[in-house]
Amino acid sequence: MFVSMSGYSLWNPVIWLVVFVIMMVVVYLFRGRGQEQYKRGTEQTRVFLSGEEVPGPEQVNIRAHNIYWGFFETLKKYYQVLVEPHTGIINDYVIWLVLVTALGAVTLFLAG
Amino acid sequence: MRRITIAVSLLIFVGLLMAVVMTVHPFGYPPSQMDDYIIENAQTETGANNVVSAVVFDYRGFDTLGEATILFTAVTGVVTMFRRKKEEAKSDV
Amino acid sequence: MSKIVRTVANFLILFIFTYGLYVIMHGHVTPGGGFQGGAVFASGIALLIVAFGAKSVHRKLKEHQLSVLESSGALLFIALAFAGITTVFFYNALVGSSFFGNIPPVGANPGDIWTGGLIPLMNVAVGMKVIAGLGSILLVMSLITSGATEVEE
Amino acid sequence: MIEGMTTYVPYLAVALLVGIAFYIIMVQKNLIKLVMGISVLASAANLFLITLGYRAEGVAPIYTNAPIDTFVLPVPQALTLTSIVIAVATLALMLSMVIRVYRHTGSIDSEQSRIMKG
Amino acid sequence: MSNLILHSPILIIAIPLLVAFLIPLVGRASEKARDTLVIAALVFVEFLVILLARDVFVNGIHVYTLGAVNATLAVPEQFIVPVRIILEVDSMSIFMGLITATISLAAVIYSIAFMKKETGRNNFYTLLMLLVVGMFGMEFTGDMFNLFVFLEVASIAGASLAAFRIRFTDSAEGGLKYVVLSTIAGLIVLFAIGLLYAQYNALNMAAIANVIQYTALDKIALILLIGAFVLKLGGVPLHMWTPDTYAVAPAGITAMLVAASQASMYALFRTCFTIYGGALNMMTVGWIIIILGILSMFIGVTMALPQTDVKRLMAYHAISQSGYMLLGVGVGLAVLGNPEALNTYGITAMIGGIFHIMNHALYKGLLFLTAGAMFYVTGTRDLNKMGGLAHKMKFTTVFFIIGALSIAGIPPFNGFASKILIYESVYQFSPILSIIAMVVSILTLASFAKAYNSAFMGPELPQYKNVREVPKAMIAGMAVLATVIVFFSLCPGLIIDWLVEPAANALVNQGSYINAIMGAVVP
Repeated sequence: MFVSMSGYSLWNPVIWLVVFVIMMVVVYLFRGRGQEQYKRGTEQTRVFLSGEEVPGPEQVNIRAHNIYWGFFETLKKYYQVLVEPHTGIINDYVIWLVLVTALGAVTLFLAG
Repeated sequence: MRRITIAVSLLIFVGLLMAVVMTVHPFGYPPSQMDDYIIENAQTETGANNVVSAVVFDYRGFDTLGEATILFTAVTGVVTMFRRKKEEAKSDV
Repeated sequence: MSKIVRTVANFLILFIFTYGLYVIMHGHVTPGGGFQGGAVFASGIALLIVAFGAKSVHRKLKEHQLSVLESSGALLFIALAFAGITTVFFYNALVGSSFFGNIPPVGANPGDIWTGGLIPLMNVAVGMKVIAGLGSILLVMSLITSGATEVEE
Repeated sequence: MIEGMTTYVPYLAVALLVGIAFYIIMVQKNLIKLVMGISVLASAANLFLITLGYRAEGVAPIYTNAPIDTFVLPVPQALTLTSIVIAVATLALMLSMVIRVYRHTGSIDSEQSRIMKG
Repeated sequence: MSNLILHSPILIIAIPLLVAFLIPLVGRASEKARDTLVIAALVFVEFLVILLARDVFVNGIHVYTLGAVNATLAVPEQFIVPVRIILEVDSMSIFMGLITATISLAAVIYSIAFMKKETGRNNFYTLLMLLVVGMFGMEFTGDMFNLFVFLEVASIAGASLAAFRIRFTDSAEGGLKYVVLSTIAGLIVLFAIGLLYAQYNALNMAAIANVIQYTALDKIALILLIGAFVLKLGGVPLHMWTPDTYAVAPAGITAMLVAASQASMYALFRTCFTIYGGALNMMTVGWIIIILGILSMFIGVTMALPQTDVKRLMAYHAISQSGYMLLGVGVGLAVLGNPEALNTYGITAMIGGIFHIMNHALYKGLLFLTAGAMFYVTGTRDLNKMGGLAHKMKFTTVFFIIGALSIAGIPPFNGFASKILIYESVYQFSPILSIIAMVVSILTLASFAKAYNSAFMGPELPQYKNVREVPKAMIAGMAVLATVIVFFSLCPGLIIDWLVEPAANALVNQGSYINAIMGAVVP
């Protein structure tokens, strides 16, 4: 009921969950051996920015277009090639449709 | 580039289509086993003289229901496109 | 439109509507049927809109009336389809019965209106539906293109 | 070949109509013309269906005073009726959406009225 | 009860249709009555689908001949081909039917609250029921032209619903793109049907599959059908309408549009396997579908990464996930010719792909509903403007996490259960495809980490100080899908044995589908 056999291995979520719970317990035991004198809501938890006052939530919040900046910077060329066909014009969508159909027909007639 | 793509794809598409429709049965001599059955039995099974009506409403009546549904859908959609909007929603973009 | 057009439209509209209803009613005997007759009838509505303008037609004919007519036609159609559910959906239960149930002589015959079982009734239902549907499409489109910003549902 | 051409003229006309329709749809930036191209494509489909059902020297498949063996095929006529109504319905919906696009963006050019891309 | 089971295929299609015709009359009287009617109808349909599924899995293919003297009389006496429209429900059809029923129910429960602010709700529910009708008709019919008719029903209803919120400037554009491309695809399908009818003078799928010869006309018809259905299911490079349409549609409708695109995918598989499966060399067609699937996976996910509109991001992920299904089933199609390869890994790949259809419908539906919840409270789809929503929206956050982990293929969720089948079986077919699939899965996780971080994490933003959790009905709609996802995650073996494996076998086993119709013929 739980097991799903693929080609040469099996996947059983129950075993995975059991292992996961055991790992969580182990992690919790390690965590229990941490620092005792940590207190919430005292000086320890406040952000210290070398004396400057901490900026407000608007500045702290990370905007979506800043995430993975390096990734897009590295793949700039790929993305230029990729975004260029996405023109958003209906005519181009139909051109793609006819092109793919024609190429598929040619492939089917050549390869049988 | 765009022009070339259009020309090439359209030429291949229409050329293949023209080449292939030449292999359809000659115009005026269709294969007709299913239609012959309908022509022979439409009167006795549905009692309608008009065989096309018999096909539309009896043999393929479900298509006609779907067709009426499509007309209903389109009318609803057209009325939906031009229904009134809320006042406070007017400014929303 | 000019006075001539209005007069001719007033004169023609009766024949157009009558012919549309005739085509709907005789769909199972002669060429035609619910869709064709409904289209003829709706062309009469189009003539009215062209001759008298969308707004004056709209004063007499509201969309919600048409939508009620369309829904009732659709309901009648699907109810007729459900009529044969005791055997099979869309089963033509009326053939051989006393209501539209005559079976014409096989082969060429002059034709009989009292035949066809459910088919004439379905023609009527579809005719109602097509009249209302095309009529409301024409009305809404002409209203919108003649300056109205919105129509009530 | 020539009589072959004449026997296949309706099919070739269908293929030509399809080509014209797709050319209109692919090239015309005006949305109204694009919708016109789609209706040309629908006409091509209807012509194709009704062509398939023709029988040489055929008459309408109605029993009223007509010999049975000369009937054309009834099923393609029913299919054509259905597809005509479908074409009308989609045409109305597309035109109303074009009007709505024009109301919002002030243009019926498929490139200038475009908001979403990428 | 037996009568109910006998008539259930048509009742599943006809009851939502009846309700759709009733809504304009009922809605005028009372809103509450209309909502109750819609919910009750869909619950009853769900019950009927489950009933029919039990019957199909026990007794085999369910044939329903419309208008005949006897429902099981597919072919008239003393005749050789079927003349009437036949609904033929096998395991694959009922599998898709279960997906459609579940997603529609959840979407309707959600929309009851989500659409409160909109005008013209009568039309909304009418179109919604018609969309349900179109999907069910596509999945249950055994007739080519009837498939086209219901494809058009689904397309028109879906387009009207996508453009429903006319107060936004971009809604009409999304709807227009959808209806234009769907109409073109539908007309192409009509051409293909005409080509098949011209040769064999038959419209029934089984009758065509019985006599098909794979001539040049059949090849053209096949490629036309493939192009049209790939356009409808949003596979690269025909995917570009998908983000535009999914982004503007109301959230519940977007979830249902995903199910509608999967109905088109079902039509594609039905065409390739059931109608053309007899043709010996499906290798080429299988490779065409595999290549389309790989392109969909990779380009879809790489286009999803830079998106900042949350619904466009999810739409691109819908494209990339449908690539997995095309890949899995395409491998099965490519090896359809040689039985030992089919038995070693082909059938496993198909099971993975078909299981992924159901998983994708569930978690992508859930994700779109959560995106709608974000839009409901913030009034924007732009991830740049969101942030810190987790402080106020506990339930939505949990549902989003469930959906995101599931779509990224993280154990123990159901997305992983179907993806591992695809990975391991495709690896035996060709390792590079499997590796691409794993890379795509990693990029999916990255993309959803971005969406989660920028929408829910971070400090509480001042403009969202007075944000509350979304209404109960929306939470209920999301909870339905989340519960099903958790259940699927816990016992994938059960689902595979009960639902998925019969569906895969039904696709592969073309002869049984034909025999269900033509078996009674005495030549």
